[in-house]
Amino acid sequence: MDFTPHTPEEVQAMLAELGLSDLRQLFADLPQEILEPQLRLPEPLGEQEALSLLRSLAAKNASAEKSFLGGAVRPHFIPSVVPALMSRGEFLTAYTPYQPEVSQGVLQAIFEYQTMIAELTGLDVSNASLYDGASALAEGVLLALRQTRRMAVVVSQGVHPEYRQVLATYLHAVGAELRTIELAGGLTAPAEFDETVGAVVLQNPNFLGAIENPSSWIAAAHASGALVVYVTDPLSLALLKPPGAWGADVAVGDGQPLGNPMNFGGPQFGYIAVRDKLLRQLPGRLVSETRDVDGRRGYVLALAAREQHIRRAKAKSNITTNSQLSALMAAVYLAALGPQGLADVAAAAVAKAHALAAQLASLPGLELVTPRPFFNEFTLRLPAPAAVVRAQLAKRGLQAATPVPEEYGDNLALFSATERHSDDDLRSLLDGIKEVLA
Amino acid sequence: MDFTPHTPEEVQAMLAELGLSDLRQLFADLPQEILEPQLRLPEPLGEQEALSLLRSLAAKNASAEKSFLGGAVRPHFIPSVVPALMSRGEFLTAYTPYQPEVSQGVLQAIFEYQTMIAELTGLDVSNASLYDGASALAEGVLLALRQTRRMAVVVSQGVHPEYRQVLATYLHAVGAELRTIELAGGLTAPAEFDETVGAVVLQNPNFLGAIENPSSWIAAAHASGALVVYVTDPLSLALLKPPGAWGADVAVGDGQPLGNPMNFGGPQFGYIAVRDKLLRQLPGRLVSETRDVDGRRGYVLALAAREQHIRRAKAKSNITTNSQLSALMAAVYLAALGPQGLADVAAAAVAKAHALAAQLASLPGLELVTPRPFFNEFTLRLPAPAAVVRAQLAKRGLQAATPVPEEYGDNLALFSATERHSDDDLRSLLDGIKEVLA
Amino acid sequence: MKGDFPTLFERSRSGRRGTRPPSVGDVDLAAMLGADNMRSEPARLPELDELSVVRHYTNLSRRQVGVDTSFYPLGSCTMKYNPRASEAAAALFTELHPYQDPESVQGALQIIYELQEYLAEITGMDAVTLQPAAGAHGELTGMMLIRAYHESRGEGEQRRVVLVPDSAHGSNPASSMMAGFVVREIPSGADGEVDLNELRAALGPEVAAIMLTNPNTLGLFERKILELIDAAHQQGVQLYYDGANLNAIMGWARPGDMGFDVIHLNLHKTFSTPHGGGGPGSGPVGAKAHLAPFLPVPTVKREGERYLFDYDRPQTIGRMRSFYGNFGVMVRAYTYIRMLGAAGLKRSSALAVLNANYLRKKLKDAGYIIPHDRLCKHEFVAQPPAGLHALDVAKALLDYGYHPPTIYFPLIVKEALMIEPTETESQETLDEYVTVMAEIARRGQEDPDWISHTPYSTPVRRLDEVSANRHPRLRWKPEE
Amino acid sequence: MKGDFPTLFERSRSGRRGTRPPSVGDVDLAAMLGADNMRSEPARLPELDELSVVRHYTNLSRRQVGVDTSFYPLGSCTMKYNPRASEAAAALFTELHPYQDPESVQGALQIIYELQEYLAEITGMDAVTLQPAAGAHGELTGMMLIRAYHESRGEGEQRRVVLVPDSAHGSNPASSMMAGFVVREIPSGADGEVDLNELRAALGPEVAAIMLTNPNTLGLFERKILELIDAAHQQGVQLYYDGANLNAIMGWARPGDMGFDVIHLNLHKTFSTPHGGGGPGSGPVGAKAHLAPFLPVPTVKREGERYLFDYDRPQTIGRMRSFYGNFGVMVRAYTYIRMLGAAGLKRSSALAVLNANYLRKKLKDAGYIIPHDRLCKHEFVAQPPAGLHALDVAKALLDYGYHPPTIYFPLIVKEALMIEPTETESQETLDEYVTVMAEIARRGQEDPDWISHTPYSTPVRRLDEVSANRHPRLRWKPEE
Ligand SMILES: Cc1ncc(COP(=O)(O)O)c(C=O)c1O
Ligand SMILES: Cc1ncc(COP(=O)(O)O)c(C=O)c1O
Repeated sequence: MDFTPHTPEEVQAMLAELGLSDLRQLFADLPQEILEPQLRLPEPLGEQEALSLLRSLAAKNASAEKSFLGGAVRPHFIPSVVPALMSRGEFLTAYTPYQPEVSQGVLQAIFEYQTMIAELTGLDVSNASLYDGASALAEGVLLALRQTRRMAVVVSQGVHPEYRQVLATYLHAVGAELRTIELAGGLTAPAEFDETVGAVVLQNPNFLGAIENPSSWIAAAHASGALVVYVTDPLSLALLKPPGAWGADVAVGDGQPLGNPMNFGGPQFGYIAVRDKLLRQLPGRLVSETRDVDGRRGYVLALAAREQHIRRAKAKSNITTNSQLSALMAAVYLAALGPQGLADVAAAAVAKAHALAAQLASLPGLELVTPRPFFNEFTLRLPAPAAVVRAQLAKRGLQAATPVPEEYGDNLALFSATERHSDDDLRSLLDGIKEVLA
Repeated sequence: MDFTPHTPEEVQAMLAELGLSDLRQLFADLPQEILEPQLRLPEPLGEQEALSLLRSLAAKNASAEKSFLGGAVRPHFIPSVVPALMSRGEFLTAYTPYQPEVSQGVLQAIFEYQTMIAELTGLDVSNASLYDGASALAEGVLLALRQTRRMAVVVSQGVHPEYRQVLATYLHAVGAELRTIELAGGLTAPAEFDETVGAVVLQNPNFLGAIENPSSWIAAAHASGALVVYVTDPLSLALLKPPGAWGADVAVGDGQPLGNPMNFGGPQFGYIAVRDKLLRQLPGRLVSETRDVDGRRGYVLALAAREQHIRRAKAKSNITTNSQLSALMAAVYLAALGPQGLADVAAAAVAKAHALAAQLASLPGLELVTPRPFFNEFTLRLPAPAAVVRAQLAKRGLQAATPVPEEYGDNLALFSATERHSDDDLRSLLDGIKEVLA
Repeated sequence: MKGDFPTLFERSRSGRRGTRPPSVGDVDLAAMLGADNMRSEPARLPELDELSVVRHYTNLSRRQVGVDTSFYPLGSCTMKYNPRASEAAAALFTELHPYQDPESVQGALQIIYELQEYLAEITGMDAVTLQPAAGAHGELTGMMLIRAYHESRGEGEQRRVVLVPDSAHGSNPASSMMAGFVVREIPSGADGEVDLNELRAALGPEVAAIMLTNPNTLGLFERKILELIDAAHQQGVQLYYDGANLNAIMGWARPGDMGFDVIHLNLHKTFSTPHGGGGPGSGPVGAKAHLAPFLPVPTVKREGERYLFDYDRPQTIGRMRSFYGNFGVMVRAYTYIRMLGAAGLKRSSALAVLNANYLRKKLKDAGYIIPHDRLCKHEFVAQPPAGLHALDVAKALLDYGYHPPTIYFPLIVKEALMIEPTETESQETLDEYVTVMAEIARRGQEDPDWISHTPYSTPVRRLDEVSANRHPRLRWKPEE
Repeated sequence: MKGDFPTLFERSRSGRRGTRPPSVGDVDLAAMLGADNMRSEPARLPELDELSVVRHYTNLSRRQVGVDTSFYPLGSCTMKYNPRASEAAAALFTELHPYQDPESVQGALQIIYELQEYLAEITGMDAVTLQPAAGAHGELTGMMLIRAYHESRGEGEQRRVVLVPDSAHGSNPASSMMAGFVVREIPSGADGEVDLNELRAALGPEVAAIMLTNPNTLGLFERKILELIDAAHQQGVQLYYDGANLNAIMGWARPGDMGFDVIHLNLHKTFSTPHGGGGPGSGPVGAKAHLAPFLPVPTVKREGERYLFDYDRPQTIGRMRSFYGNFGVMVRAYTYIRMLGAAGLKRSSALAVLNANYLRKKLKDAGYIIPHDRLCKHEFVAQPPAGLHALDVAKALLDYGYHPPTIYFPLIVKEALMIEPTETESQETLDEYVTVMAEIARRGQEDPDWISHTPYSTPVRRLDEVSANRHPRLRWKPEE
């Protein structure tokens, strides 16, 4: 099946209007030697058959809704209002709001999102979203390099390894240098920065879960004229001191924990917020409040001169399509919870994670590697490779023990808990791990 | 939790406006002896806990999405557009469209629904919906009695037994007499009607699945001055001659097969359609096209003088709330499929049911009781009580073999198939039954 | 630039297809179904592509308001917020067939069983059926219970009269009639409550029942309710409670404790399931022990860990509906009750009453007339200031983005505006509404022409209902 | 009666609560987190009840149009119908964690694997990565592949220039820049196609790649494409295909067969996943075998019955995104491809092209100028009749309920109206649109004042973009 409305008669009538008689004639200007390849694709399916196929594929996956996996994506509870509102066709099927008069819905929602991200991060301005946390980090660093006109970057090993990989890819392309500072005892080691360094990057809580004290890094970075790019889980900002308050210049991270499903890692969205002085360097879309000719308040895309469609090869980024709907889901989520609700979610996650850590670390052969204090994730050393343990747990219907790359040590695994876990869930994991390690 | 917005301060301020200081004072005019009972209900749950509870209850049910059960409810495939559109808050959370200027959405959708039901049944007018097929039958019969001013009803045993039970309950209340004519060889036996009979009721295809030839009944009914109430599955009308064409006066039935989930038997909706001359007797809501003061087309509730809120004890029915959203789901379903799509669904159901009947009837000990031709349901005699077979099949994850009441014979079971069944599904049932009967 | 909004039929094009069911290949339908039984021409359903269907209904919905779009203080209808959590819950139970083996639907039966119990507890009744599909259906069921009860005592022929206050909802007399009774109206007193003397005078051996709602449709609690019920019971008269107004008193008082013998509830009002543009709802009926034998079958009972259908009620009135009622609506109400618990229900009623009284006070200050100006419950009736009509006030409200109150009901108050704000509306919503009501009153009095032509900004303006009733066009037909 | 629409922050009331997470009881957060690490005051998020949230976003959506509400012929964006079936499919895969044991996500990996294969087949490429999150991200990835390829041949330092036609989308030069290249623009010829002589002249050992889209942004198929690519390849130059316009040629021609070395696709355009108000999308990249070693890791491979992540690509450019890309978007595109099959894709492109040519012809008849009036593909560029501005035509269309075309792009046509009707629009929609365009042209020429003040009927009218750029207000702040 396809979704075209045309009846055979209509096709003929429309062709006739063009003086044609056959759809093939519409492709007469294509080189004949490459025309009409036979595509080898499976036979078409009606909706019913397609959805049964997809259901059978879905049945080949185990749900991770109770997973203890972590690393920038986690199974938080999503209030029912979030998908109900975001599935409205007007939000789902609109394009980028280039025509503001008929796009106030999306525009105002972005404006409100920008405000919430600024509030959470304690910084001045947020854009409308980026792809994910990793590409947001890369954009944040490029921004800092543009601003400082320097070409070296220092990153703490505490930053998510996949984020650092993405950063390395982006930096290699523009010929910038990336230096990594290893963790010491699970925390970012003190460092000094020379005047080639334009951006200094740390993550807090770091990849192993530990809460860092970023003051000295930030002071050192600023002393050398570098800007600080601060990677953080936005949910942690319900309780923890925000990047702006620590003195960071740029905050980035992945928004999944805010009302977005895990989606096997995508879509989700990257957020970025900066101090006012960096506004003109900020990549991506921005919405500003303004007035219409009748004096009514309204919203428009603003400062487009930074963007690719105006500035082309001199744009601040190539980003066009971003992750708008995912970001709006976060806005609805934040609106539904409010500050107290968000703090409650974070507190529940912290409490469950701490309870889980205490229980797991008490098992023989397991060692808590993350120094305290930690937030809602922590790292354990296992008596066996984490991937093996994870696979064994998965056979028991338990999704846990994210393998931590070897650069951090042997047999390390990341665990996390959220407000979605009951005490029974924690117990099941404990029993499962005992069994697997027995 | 509850869904009230009031902060404690607001409650106090609002009370103060009334000269009060405590919510209890709002109930000062209630008899003190019954005030503030302690309700023993489970502790309140947040949304997350409530939904996990409901999920755990849902897990205690087996899905019937591939069921072969029948009897006015069946697992048809519902195109994704139907729930997507019907879940829009404006449709979901509106009341009866008493204010037409802001209710054109629901009003026009009803007008279109009325038109589609009239088309399907081959009759002149449909109302906006009734509760279900059974109560629609009762209303249809009461209508016929009002019109004919007679007090006896003849019903074929081919009418769904639960429908006949509901009819009996309604008729008992108004003191009308109900006579039942037994099936002969699975078909409605010929009958003559005396002049006390105001309504004659048959179902086609009948409860055992057989397609009846209603001509002689209808002729006999009309000869005696009775009106014919014709019960039918609306999906069958995609292929079969409609009640209007056979000469029936009133058509009723359950709309579930048209785009409504099975919902464990409710909600669904009852439809009713009549000839023009019966319009003023028709129960329930009606929408008419009209014009606004600027000459624009619009829709309003019409002929409300038949209804309870105007006519009170002389109303044509007490119905107030009906099954509007379920009826609109049917309208969206019909719009999404169109006449050809609907005919394809019906043809697929027929073909699958006939294939299934052939396969099952070939098993030793199973006998096809429904005479041919039949539509998408048929009745088999089993070598054991149907409830036992059904339970045994259910243990194997197969939902089939609806027990047919003893009045129709011993060990009878109703089977049905729909376009949703694959050949594999049919095979599983065949294997399951073989096992169970072995 | 508003024009006529095309119907599906006008959007139809011959041969156009939407979603396609699985093809069945070559089947000889005439052979399977009998050629004479077949339809001679297809039903003239609209022929549309999928995008047209989506656009049609999306845009229709944009010509519609609901609780989700606006304040909707429609008296007697309890238009409160319908939680999306309840929708999510209901979606978990759609694929169940009513004739499944009961062992395969234990979760569903548990919900039915527990909801029966919760509703009995909330209302103070002994037994509950969830079978009725809506409030009026519940009324009919309840009145049949009373009928069966009197019949069982040999008084069936004698007790044919039902007393109904003149303030009652139309479905009350209509249901009584359908249950085979004769209706007699009882006038309300000057205080808006049932006149106890009139009622006493009307009681007698021919009276089967009294139907009441309490608080009544004026939003007033019938203060003499205990006395009234006592007087009726002494005469062998049964008391029916119309639960449409239960949102006023959950956790504060129970109809059962007042002495009512049978009640219905509207799950789509009090228990916050959505109204869906007019349905489906659910109208459970609760009965005291002496009426329980007559309840429709089946109900659900519990034996140990298992839940079973209970058909064992030899005196049953029979069946009121196929299967077990509107199960999907029950799931929503069940979810709602589990979320709120006793405390949440009680608080909801208190705040519904607070909102109504606050609005009553503020509207009075704004110049509206409150014919019964005392403590109300979840709703109250107001009248527009001198010279204005309820209809015009209602239409003017549309231009300000509000759904109007119920108008011209109850019938005993002229120009009635029946206002039920519900507990899910905030103080500032009420304040803004009062500001608009005040402006409408002022402007309407200054400029009668303006108000009599409102609304101006809606998708259509005032519609010709007279011609719709004289020459109804109840289905689309192609232009001749 | 339109007023300002309040923000969430203005609707907020201190202490108001919406949905409540499970309570954790007494926990000493300061002890667990370190008092110095804690936030000193809560983030000033709005405090709202749930109904207010629902109403806010419901009403915001009613101030928004989309494909679901109206014809949306936005050139270069392929605003076709987004099937609801694909949404239903995606909802089946939301609860998967990217770090799950691969054995527990075999269904998801199968989808990734098969989608890689389908896209390779549709485009004629050898290997596909689904990692990029959008078209521009795909461009960056693709250009990095080219960079890595030249580096691997020791030409990395030398080949720094990318040639981009002046009609190209802005993301093309921007992506080249981010991939470390220098961009040189190639002028289009009078016929709207790349000027082959200019291009030949621009080729040389410093040129790394040419980025093209074909059909180009004028909707014209580059007829000399084989010659052009041949010339470039002879100079060691790589050819990049911007797949934003693939909806024109699915099943009719493959970029791989034309000779392109690397391409990106926009699943949210060609494969009909919704745009979501600006994203998320998905921008898979396909490469010929010589570029495959450089693709980002991981991709998914198949071994017997099992699907595995493939990290074995030692020359990889690295990672472009965390995890595996926008999987939810992939599921939608996969569902779409499975529903349409080869025949459906081919028919869709043919009808997209038919619709565009029909509209081109009709708009010309209606007085619009078609600067390149020949057979177009899925879109074309028009200009308003003399004296009218593209912007004014766009704004006037809003009053008639249409979303305007893309305007002022491509930059090489003055007053460009770039119109892409897509295949899911019907003949009568196109006819009605032409009628309106004709009326706008006539009325606009007669009454310049009218058109320059359009729109009149939208929730807000023309907005002050100048002040928004001079004094941007990018977040809500309480009134001082
Ligand atoms: C007071 C009263 N009683 C009974 C009913 C009937 O309930 P339902 O609409 O659910 O049939 C209503 C609702 O309209 C009502 O307001
Ligand atoms: C021609 C062209 N190329 C590239 C892009 C960029 O794609 P995306 O928006 O998915 O990043 C677009 C879309 O805006 C486009 O139209």
